[in-house]
Order: sequence, then C-alpha cells, then structure tokens
Amino acid sequence: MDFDLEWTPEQIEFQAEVRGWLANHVPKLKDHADPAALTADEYALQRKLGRELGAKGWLYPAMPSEYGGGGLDLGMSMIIEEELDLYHLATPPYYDTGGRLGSASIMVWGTDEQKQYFLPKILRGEIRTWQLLSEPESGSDLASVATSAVRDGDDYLINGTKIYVGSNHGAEYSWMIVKTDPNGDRHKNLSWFMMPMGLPGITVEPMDLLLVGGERGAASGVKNTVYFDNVRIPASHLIGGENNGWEVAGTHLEIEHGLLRSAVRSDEMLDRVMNYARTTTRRGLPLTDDPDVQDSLVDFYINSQVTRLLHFRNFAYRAQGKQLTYEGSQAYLHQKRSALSKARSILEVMGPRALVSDPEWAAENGHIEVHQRASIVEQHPGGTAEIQRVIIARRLGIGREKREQPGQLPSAENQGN
Amino acid sequence: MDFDLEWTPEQIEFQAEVRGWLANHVPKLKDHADPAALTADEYALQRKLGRELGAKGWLYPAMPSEYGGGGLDLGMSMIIEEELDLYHLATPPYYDTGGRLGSASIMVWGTDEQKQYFLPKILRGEIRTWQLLSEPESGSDLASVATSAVRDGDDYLINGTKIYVGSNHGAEYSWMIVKTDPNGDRHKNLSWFMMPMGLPGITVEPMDLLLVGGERGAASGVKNTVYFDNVRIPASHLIGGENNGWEVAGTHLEIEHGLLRSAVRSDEMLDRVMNYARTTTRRGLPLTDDPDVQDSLVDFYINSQVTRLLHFRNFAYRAQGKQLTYEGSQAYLHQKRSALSKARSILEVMGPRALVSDPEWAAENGHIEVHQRASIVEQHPGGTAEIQRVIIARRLGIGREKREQPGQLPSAENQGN
Amino acid sequence: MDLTLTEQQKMLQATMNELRNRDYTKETLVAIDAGKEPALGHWQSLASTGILGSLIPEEFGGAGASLADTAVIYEELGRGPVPGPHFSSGVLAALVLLEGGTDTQKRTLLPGIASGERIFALAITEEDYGWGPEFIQTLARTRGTDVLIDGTKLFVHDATDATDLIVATRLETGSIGLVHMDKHARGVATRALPGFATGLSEVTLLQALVSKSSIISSMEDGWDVLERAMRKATLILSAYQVGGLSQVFDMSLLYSQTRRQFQQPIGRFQRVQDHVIDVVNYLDAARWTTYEALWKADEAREGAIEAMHTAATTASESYYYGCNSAHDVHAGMGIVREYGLTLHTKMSRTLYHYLGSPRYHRKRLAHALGL
Amino acid sequence: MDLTLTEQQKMLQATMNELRNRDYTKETLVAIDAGKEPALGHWQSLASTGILGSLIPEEFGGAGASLADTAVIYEELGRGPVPGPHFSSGVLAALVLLEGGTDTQKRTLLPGIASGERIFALAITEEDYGWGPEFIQTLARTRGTDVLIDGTKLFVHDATDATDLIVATRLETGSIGLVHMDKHARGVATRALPGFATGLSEVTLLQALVSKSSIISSMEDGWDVLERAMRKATLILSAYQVGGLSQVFDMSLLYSQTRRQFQQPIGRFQRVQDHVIDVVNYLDAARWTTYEALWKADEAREGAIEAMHTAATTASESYYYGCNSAHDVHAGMGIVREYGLTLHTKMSRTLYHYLGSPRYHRKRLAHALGL
Repeated sequence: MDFDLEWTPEQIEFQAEVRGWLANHVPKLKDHADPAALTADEYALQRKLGRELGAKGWLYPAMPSEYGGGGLDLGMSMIIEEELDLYHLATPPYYDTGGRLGSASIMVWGTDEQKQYFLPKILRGEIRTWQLLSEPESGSDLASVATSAVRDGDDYLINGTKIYVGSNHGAEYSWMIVKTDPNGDRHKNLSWFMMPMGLPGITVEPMDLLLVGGERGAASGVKNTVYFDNVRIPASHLIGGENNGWEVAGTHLEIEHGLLRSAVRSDEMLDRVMNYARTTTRRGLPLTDDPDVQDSLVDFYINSQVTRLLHFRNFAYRAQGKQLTYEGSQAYLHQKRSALSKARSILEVMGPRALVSDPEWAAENGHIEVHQRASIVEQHPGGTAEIQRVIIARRLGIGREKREQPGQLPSAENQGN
Repeated sequence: MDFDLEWTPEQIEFQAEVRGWLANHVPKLKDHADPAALTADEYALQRKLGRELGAKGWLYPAMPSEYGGGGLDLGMSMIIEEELDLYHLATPPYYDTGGRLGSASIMVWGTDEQKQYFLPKILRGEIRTWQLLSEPESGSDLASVATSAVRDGDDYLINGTKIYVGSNHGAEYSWMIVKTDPNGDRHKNLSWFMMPMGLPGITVEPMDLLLVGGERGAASGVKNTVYFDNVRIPASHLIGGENNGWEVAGTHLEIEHGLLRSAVRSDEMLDRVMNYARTTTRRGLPLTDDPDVQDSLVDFYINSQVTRLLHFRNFAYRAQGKQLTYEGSQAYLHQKRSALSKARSILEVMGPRALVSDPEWAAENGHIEVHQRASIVEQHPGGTAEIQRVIIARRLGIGREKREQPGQLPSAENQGN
Repeated sequence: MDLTLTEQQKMLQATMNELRNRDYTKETLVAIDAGKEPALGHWQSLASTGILGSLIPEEFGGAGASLADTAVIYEELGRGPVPGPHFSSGVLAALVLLEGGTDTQKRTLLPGIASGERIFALAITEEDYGWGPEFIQTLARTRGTDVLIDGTKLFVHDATDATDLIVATRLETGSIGLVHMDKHARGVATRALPGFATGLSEVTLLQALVSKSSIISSMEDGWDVLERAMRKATLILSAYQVGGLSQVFDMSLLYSQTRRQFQQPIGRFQRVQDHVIDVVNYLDAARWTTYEALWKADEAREGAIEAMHTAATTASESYYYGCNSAHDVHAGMGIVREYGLTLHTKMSRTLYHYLGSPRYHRKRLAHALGL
Repeated sequence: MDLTLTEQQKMLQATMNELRNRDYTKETLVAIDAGKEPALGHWQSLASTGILGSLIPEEFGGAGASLADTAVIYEELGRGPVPGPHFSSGVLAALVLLEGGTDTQKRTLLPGIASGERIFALAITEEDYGWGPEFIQTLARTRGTDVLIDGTKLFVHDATDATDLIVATRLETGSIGLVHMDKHARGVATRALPGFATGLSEVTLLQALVSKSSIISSMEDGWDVLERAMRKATLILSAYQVGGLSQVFDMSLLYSQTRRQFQQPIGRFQRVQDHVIDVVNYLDAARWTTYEALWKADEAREGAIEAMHTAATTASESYYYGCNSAHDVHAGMGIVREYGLTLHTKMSRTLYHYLGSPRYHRKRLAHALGL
C-alpha cells in the first residue's frame, strides 16, 4: 500500500501553475465566521472567481472539456482541490450543490442536447444552481415528494413547495425532483427538472434556522422555502425521462451520500482547536498542560484522522476504479457523528467561549460558535445519519443475501469533484 | 417526596427478628467468585436455608400465606431482602427463576386446585424450579417456540429441546412454554406447563458457555440443554388454559422484564471496585490518587446510582399501586447496558488483574474476572437490550397513538419479591 | 417512601403551568429568543406568583419553601424554557444573602428580590474561567470606608436585566469578598454577549466604588458563602434542566407519532424509536438523581453532597445529549427556530458549564467519595 | 497512492489463509482455548511457513520483510485468532534483538527464532503494572561476570510456551537492562494465570544467574531499545486486532442473514443492523489507521509516531467494543464457546492493555502532538 500522493513532474508543474494563478485571482475576503455575513459585493467577487475558474476548466476539473469541464485526471483535480483548500475554498467556491449533483446527473441521464445546453453553463460557472428536494411532508422519504409537474403541451406546469433550499444570494437555476404521475406507483412517478429560477410564479422566502447557511463551497446551506405557483417550464428541461426520476435520484443520492468530499480537505476545526489550546492559558499555565484538555483534544484528533482516512480510502478506491458500495455512506456517517463528538470536545476545552460570537470574547473569531450550531445542523442534509445506516445495511447485505447495488455514476474520470 | 425507608416500630422489631434469625441460620459458605464452584455439600446447605426460610414464610414473603408465602406487606418483604442482601443473598438464596416467575403466573392464571397443588411446594422451598423458554430456533421471538405438547387422553406428550436452562445442581420442576396447536395462529397456539423433572424421557446436558451460571439468587444462570423425548405429563400440569399461553407469558415477561429486582440490593461490584482502588497502590501512591482512576470510578458510581434509583422508583411506584408501563424495561435496560460500561471502567482501573482468576493475583478473589464475563452474558437473558427497547417503545407510544398495556400481574401486595 | 408530589407541590405545578400557558407560549419564547420581545416583558406577572421568594423566609417577604418545592417551580420554568433572571435573582442571589448576608442586608435586599422589584445577577467568573476561588482576579481595594473594584467579569448570567449585582472579588487580605452593588453605579458597565447561549454578558468594573458595608460575606471568606449557596442552587438548576428535557421528550414523542415518512409514523422505525428512548432514559436518570439529591439536601441526609454532584453531572449531560437525540428525531424540523426545539438546545449548552461543568462536578464527587 | 495489496502480500495472505484452514480451524482453536489441545500442536507447521522470521533480515535466517508485509500475516493470524507465542517471539523479541542486540546475540539467537526452534517471551510488566521503565523493579545485581536476578514478572504473554526469556530488569546503575535467559535456567519459574485472558503467566526469578553477556541492551538503556521495538511491534499487534475484528464482522454479518426470528432474518431489524454497522465502523477505523501507520513507519514518514499511537488506540478500542457489538448481534449464541465468538472477546480483553492501553497511547499521542 502506498498512501503517498506523489506527483509526476508534470503534476508538480501544474501545481505551481495553479498556485500562482490562485495567488493572483482569489479575492481577499473578510474571514466571516458565519458565512451568512458575506456581503453582496463579496459574493460578487466569489462568483467572479467561479467564472474565472470555470473559464480555465478548473471549476469542474474532472468533467469533460467538451462541456466546459477541465477534462483533467483525478490527480490534477486533486491538486486544484488542495490548492483551493489552502484558502479554505473548494470547487466551486460558493454553494452550488445543485450544480455539482445536477451536472453529474445530466452527464448520466441527459440527452446530448441537454448536455450541450445545461452543462457548459454550470461547469463554466456562468450559473449557480440550488438543489430542491425536501418538502414539508417529504424529508428522508424523498420518493414521497408532492410537488407536481403536469404536462401541458410542450410545457409542464409546476405546483408545490420545497424547503431547506439554497443559500442567501439567489441562484439562476434549480435542480429539482417532482411528481409527474399522481397515480403512478411509488418510485415510478417522479422526474427531475433543471428549473430556471426567473420563471414567473416562483417565490423564494428565507427560513429562520439554527444555522443560516452561506455561500462557501463547503457550507451546508439549507435556508429558503421556494413556492411554485403554476410555473410553466418547457418540457426540454425535464432530465432523464418522465417518471424515470427515481433512477436519476440514484445517481444524485449516490454522490450526495458521501462522495461529495474530496480526499484532501484539511480539518479546519482541528487546526483551530489546537491553536486555541496552544495559545490560551489557564491560571498562567498553557491550557494544553491540563490532562483533561489533552484528553479532549486527542479524542478530537483521532476522530478527525478516522474521518480523513475513510474519505481518503474512498477517493483512492474510486481512483483505482473500484466500485464503492457502503463506503461513501460510512465515511459520511462518521463525519456527521464525529462532528457531534467534536463539538462536545470543544465545549469541554473552551467553556462558554465556544458559545459566544462576541468580537472580543468569541474563540477563534466566532468560527467555534458557528461550529457548535453547524455540528447539529449538519446531521440532516444529504441524508440523515439514519438514512446513511439504511444504505450501509443494504449495501453490506445485513439480513439479506443480495446486496443492494449503488446508483449509476458518471465514469470514474468524471467524478473528480 | 420522601426517599426514606422509614420503619415503624413493628418493622424495626421485625428487622431485629430477621437479623437474629439469619445470624443463626445462614450457613457460612466459602466465597466462590464463580458460583459454579459451589460444591454439592454447600448447595445442600443453601437448599436447607431455603426450606427454613420457606417454613417461616420468608422465602416468598409477599405471597399469600394460604399458599405458603409470608403474607407480609412490602415493607416487611423489603426488610427480609435488605437483611439477606448483607449476606449477598436474595430470596430465594439459590437460582429459582422458574419458581419466582412460575408462582406469580400461577397466582394469576392457575385454577384453585393448581394453586393449592403447586404454590406451597415452591413458596416453602420444597422444590426448586427452572424456567424453560428458549430453544435453538427461538430466542427473542418467544412466540415461535417449537417444543410440542400433544394431548393424549388425560396427558400431554412433550417433544422438543430447550436451551440456556437452569443451573448445575438440578431442579425438581420446570416452568415451560410449549406449542399446543401446530396449526394455530401465532400467539394463539401456546401453553405453559409446570413439569416434574423426574419424568421419563427428559435428558439434561450441560452447555459450555462463557459464564457458567451458578446457584445464587442473583446469578443469571443459563446453562443446560434439556431434551424432551415423548415425555408424558398429566393435563393437570397445564397452567392458564390450552392455547392461552401468550396471555400467561404476559405475566411472566412483565415480571422478568425489570420487575425482578428489589429496591434495596446493594451494588456489590461497586463496593469491590472502590475497595480495590482504595487498597491498591501504584508506584507507592494510592490508586485513587490517579485522576484517570477517579474518572473511571466516578463513572461507575454514577451508573450505579442511576440503576439503583430507577429500580427504587419502580419499587416505590408499585408500593403505591401505580401501574408501571415502560419503567421496568427501562431499569432493566439501564442495568444491562451499564454493566458493560462498568466492566470497561473496571478494566481501565485494574488492568490485567481484572481478567485473571488466579488465587494469588486475581483482583477481589476472582469476583472481578467473573464480572468481566458476566457483564457480557447478562445482556441477553430475560429479554435482550433490543427486546427491552421494543417494550419501552410500545409502552411509551413511540410512533403509535395507542400505548401498549402491561401484562397482568398478581395484585401489588403479592409482588413483594 | 413516597415518590409523589405533595398537594402543595401539585398546586405550585398547576400555577406555573398556567403562567407558562398564558405568558410564555412557544411563540413568545421564540420571540424573546430572537430579541423581538423583551425578556422581562412578563416579569411582573411572574413575580406576582411569589416564586421569586420561594426560598426566602417569610420574615423577609418570601415563602420559606423547601428546595424540593422550589424545584417543582423550576422544573416547570425549565419546560419553556423560560429564560430570564428568575434563577440568578430568586435562587442564587437569595441563597447568597441568606448564607452570608448580615441581618441588615437580608432585611434591605431580600424583600425586593421576593417581590421582583430588585433583580440580582451574580458576577463570578472571568476570562480565566472556572468555578473555584482561584479564578477570581477582580480586585477590591480598601479606600477608607469604601472599596474600589476593578476587573472584568465574563459569562455572567442575566446581568443585562439586573438592577443589582453581587460581584466576587479578591480582597487585599487574599480572601474572596462578595460585594453587592447597584448595577447602575459609576464604573459598572454590562454588555450582552451574542451567540449560541442565552443571557450571557460581560460586566466591566472600572474603579467602581461601594461602601465596605456592601460586602456580603464580611464575617467569613466569601467563597465559603458562595459554595454553600451554589450547592443548593445547583439542585434547582438541575430541576430546571429536568423540566427542559421533559419538554424535549414530549416534543420528540409527539413528533414520532405525527410525522409520517415512508407511509408510516417515523416512530415505527427502530432507529427513530431508539433516539426517543435515549431521551427518556436521559430524562429519567436526570430526574431521579435530582429528586433524591433534593430530598437529601432538604433533610440534611448523609451523602447529600455526593447526591448533589451526581445530580448536577447527570442533569447537565442528560439535557445536552437529550437535545442531540431530539434533533435526531426531528431532523430538519428541529433546526427551524419557530418550532422551539432549538430554545432547549441553546439552553442546554448555556447551562452546561454554569455553576460547574459535569467534569467539575465529577471531580468534586470523586473528592466527596474520598477518592 | 495505491491502497491495494502487493502481489507478494496477496501470496502471504493466501498462505496464511491456507494455514488457518488446515491447522487452526474453529474447532481446533476452541479446543486449544479449552486446554483440550496443546497451544503448540501446530507450531512446526506454522514455523515452516517462515513467518516467524518475517522481520528478521536474511543474513540472520529471516525474510527481511517490511512491517506492512508482516502485518498482512498477522491480520490473517488475528482472524483465528491464532494464539501462541508467534508474536512474542517472531515480532517482539526479534525486534528487541535487532534494535539492541550485539552482533553475536543476533547471530546466535535470531536464526532460532526464525526457524521456530527457539521461542522467546518478553517478561516486562510486574505487579505494579505499567508500560514505562518506572514500573520495573526486578533487580539485576552484578556478581563478577554474572548477574543475579530477582523479581516477579506478571501478565507475561506466552511465557509457558517459551524456551527463552528476555527480562526487563533494573540494573545497579539505575538504568534498565534487558536480559536474555534460558527459561529453564535455575531460579526461573513460570506459571500460567487462568481467567478471561489468553496466554498470560507469572514468571518468578529467584536468584536467577546469567552471564553479563546476556544483557541485550549493553550499549544503551534497555528501555530505549524496548521502546523502539515496541513502536514497531505495536503496529503488528494492531494488524492482528484488525484481523480479529474482521472475522468478528464476518461472523456477525452471516448471523444477521441466517438467524431468523419473528419470521425474518434478524438483520432486517434496524436495531440489529446498527450493531453490525457498529462492528464494520470499528473495523474500518482500526484498519485504515493501522494501514496508514504501517506505511508511515516503513517509509519513515513525518508523523509516524502519531499515526502509531492513533492506530494502537483505535485498534484496541475497536476490537474491544466491536466484540461487544457482535455479542449484541448474536445474543445467546455468542456466549456458546464452541461458536467461537468468545475466542475474540477474550482476545480483545487480553490485548487491551498489551504494549500499552488505549489510555496510555492517548497520553503518548498528546505528547507527540506537542500538547
């Protein structure tokens, strides 16, 4: 076994190129602990960065270049991720799960025409896309969505309500699942649309949540209610065939359930907590002298290593063309649950300073306070811990002889991010 | 609220009487860490004590005196339990779950004749009784037992295999559940027998288990396979009516699932662990000076208090005539799960000394080593942790509007032990 | 042995229930939390029930009730959770005055606490945070018949709503002095600390001047007074946490019955059931350790201190983890602020270190057990 | 980046698999555990595979393999779990000799270890139990060209099966001396310790006499030698635990499929599923921390020590808790000795403190992280 990410001379050269380019193009933004604090001007700069990355094919580096991706191999993609990670950014550098998941789904399920129409917009960063899945009566049970799409000539008429949607600076498109056959059998009555958000009849209303997600690549931003009132959308925007939506969802969910994360993302919070402990004193002694603090930090550290290694394994397996079954959900589950454990370690170490966002007293400029909330919020999007366990059990074949197979994915070369 | 066990002058007098009597009658037995080490002679002394207690009505103190019980109130019963507990004994002072559960079931479901025939034998300690529930293909799913009883004239013919049965010094009777209608609907095809173990066709074969249970009142002894080969038993030994066995099981299981334990039993293991830590040194310093040891002991202590209080609550509620629903299983579940947690605390504190039974090096004369095994073994008898959770969920009404009602119990005054 | 409430306790419970249903509905509590309604909007109504004087003897305008009776009140307040300075003032400050105040101080101050006219907050902890005397750096220097106080108090509960403060200071003798002062005295400034916690603030003392007679603990080391007060107050706080968790359990149970997914109530799934069961297990562990500790404290029984530390540890951890489990039951709905669960989540975090974290209480428990 | 086994590792794996299927079936392992078959009954067969010399350079009769290659072997042995002195002798003692032995010692002793002729056990810990030099009280006193050793070694692994011992002693200089001796030398007695642990014994040394040249660590403090050896050996032990847990997982998965209750496989119940999922989560956490640590050790990468402590902690805890979860899956069947699960449960307890408990490794990890 070899855990090394050894770069070839070409890759090292590429790394230097990326590093140089980013140094000149990544805007210096204020370090907002709460991503919701990002101003419109700052957001515009992030979008600009996205378009510039997109123009170079670095926004979706592993996607085919014919559709606006980078056409790069996993190594190159990883280099871009690594370099962006140094800025605490990812590809894309703003909340765009609709684009990430929608583009992968379109790659698998779209017609040639749809690929040519939608993918370049997404991959070049010209549009950003929200994903619209949950509804008031439909959460873990995605197959029960009630938002309806009724065929009317060359169009569909959409009615319904989606919740926990998107972010706070709008989106040009939404990637959404709807019910196209009110009388159809479960799992045979759904379809996906790539929905232009400017269509008449769409209303977006912010939700008041424990954590208002933000615009950063990694933020789990679910925060609007989106109402559809007789929204008319051309049938050409239906992806993957009418009533074939559950198959498409297989692709979507496969990626969402644990394949989203890159192999190289650093544990920002680990660095912050270690930094806090090393630079804070208690009764004149370094906090790190306290054996209880050491215990909490070591717990945090080990949790962090396991999450990293499970994601790393998944990445390496994918790179080697090995089909993942339970591993994506396992890594995602570990990430979710250890976030709770980490939050408690932090509270033990920092006391009330972990809880306040006051500019003077907040630990680590308020990033800790945000994490205390985020650790709770991140249990649910992308499939709750319970849903991950359902998937793991089916894929391992617990209590069943036939193991469930994963949803269809784009070819390995096209899953770089 | 009043957590006091305040005794009336009469009760204090009774306490003195019990204490004096026990001082003269409890045989001085060797302190066997592993109850399986009890010799036949020692066992005979325990049986003698049982018969002597039985003759005074102190073996089943709260059961009606007309059937050989003590006819005492809960307070008196508790005094007997408390005083026996000082000897690390309980009522009865040997493994007799078949008697405890069977006699309660007979009180509820038996005919007058059956009560008069069976109860005095049990309550006076003349016989001891195993319980026979599990089979190779029937564990948590008790309703699926396959051991058959087929009516033949005034008798039934019994065929089948029961496992995890009894103890190592035999029993005169067995309290067992069988299938009386091979074609009957689930839950409508079962019956209970009080089975004389001397009948022809019964073979008892010891099982080789992680922990061989013993003869003490508290031991979770499941350790024989019992084979029934055309055993002929008079129909008069069927309790509660043919095919009515699931109703009878309601009584049986209700008591087994958490109502077995008295309010006063001390936590022998807590005392032992504290004693070990206080009397052992490490590099010349008391073990208790080590903050890690303190942490482990405090965990143990708190776990122990919670188990004690949940049982105490249940006991007090019963004494006040309040119907328990989920509480029995909750206390039992806490007891089971905290046993695992305690075992780990012990291993942390004692290291390998917790694991050896060597006379020279075993911690606490080997009681610790037995507990390391017992903590695993005790997860399963009397309903696994999972079964307790099933009951708690139903009784609380989780996910259901109608709460499940408990099985029928003997009147409160008759449940003293 | 009798684990039921007394008739008087049942009445108290009913009164508090009524108060909550009238003045502290979920909507009101969410609005207070969001800063859209003032925290003290219903203070008069709350004070009129007399609960602020529950622990204060009748001669000082209170009800002279036991800890157990007071706990019944606080369990109901916890169900809200009803925020505000009721605990700081009516429990903690009242106990400090009762334990260490002079007769004059008691006569002057306690009636105002009982009536709700005066609202006390206790400024104890500082930047170097901890619940022992060794963490007190705020200085009180004698200037004739006055003392001059300098320091910064952090994570003070309820100071912004208070009229009076009791400040833990380091005296020139090296011992701790608990100093009463008007919150609006010169040199005193309070500032609310925003974040994932309820009612915390900073109190800065810049040459704040008070008369020597304002030292409550003049007869002994102030920390001894505070320690005695905290031992009792901690139990009331545990009862408040028990109340909070019992509300969290009710919400979780109801949601398990009414929320449907996969064509059935979610509570039919064993995984969801286990989260609800975790909540009730946390709840009952917290409840019964707290009840026994209250009884032992009221009755001055052996092991009262051990029971108190056991209860404090169990209640704080149970409320914390119980909220996590409740979020597992509720998934997305749990994080919608208007639903109300996050009020408890936030409160469980706020109270986690208050009057000593579980880790602190465990260490004290080890000590009490002779380890 | 390549997380697959090399061709050579696959061959090793296949060889070990074959050995297990032939010599160490479940029935044999249960019989050995019950004392009905001798532990060394298949020692020659095991030695003939050459695995006892895996870490020993070719010049001394071994294979000179890497830690990662050796780990593949031990993962397979762990699946049994195959008990016996293979680890004490072929890994721990071999590494001690390689790290601290003189050329003569290496030349004299290592070939015997590699061939299985000599079987070494390491007698380190004592009644005052711990994995640091401060716990070594056994005295080695110089008598001319000899040393005289007195003390009692406790919880020594595999001593009853050994031909040779390496004993950690306190020298007159105060430093630690690792002394090689014939197990059958005068003054040496070993006694097996029964209980819920595999292969532990007591070794008493009563005026045991050996030549000074038997001190392996003559050039430096013996604890430094031992520490270096243990750092590597710990990783092989982790791999053995990973192997054990992977077998436990396979058993649990199969049982979830084949055991039926309530008219369906028990693995259809979410509660049972979650126990199996816990096992696989423990397994994969142990596996990947171990693999990375092996790679870092073999390649002498930055962070190798941190990775080793992370792996040791994770593997020991995972094996321990994973066995508990497997018992939850199996209920009654799990405690039937002939079923084989208890072999792992017992082994997970036996190894929990071996070469340092998780708590020990956590403290060392804190140190390595600069805390």
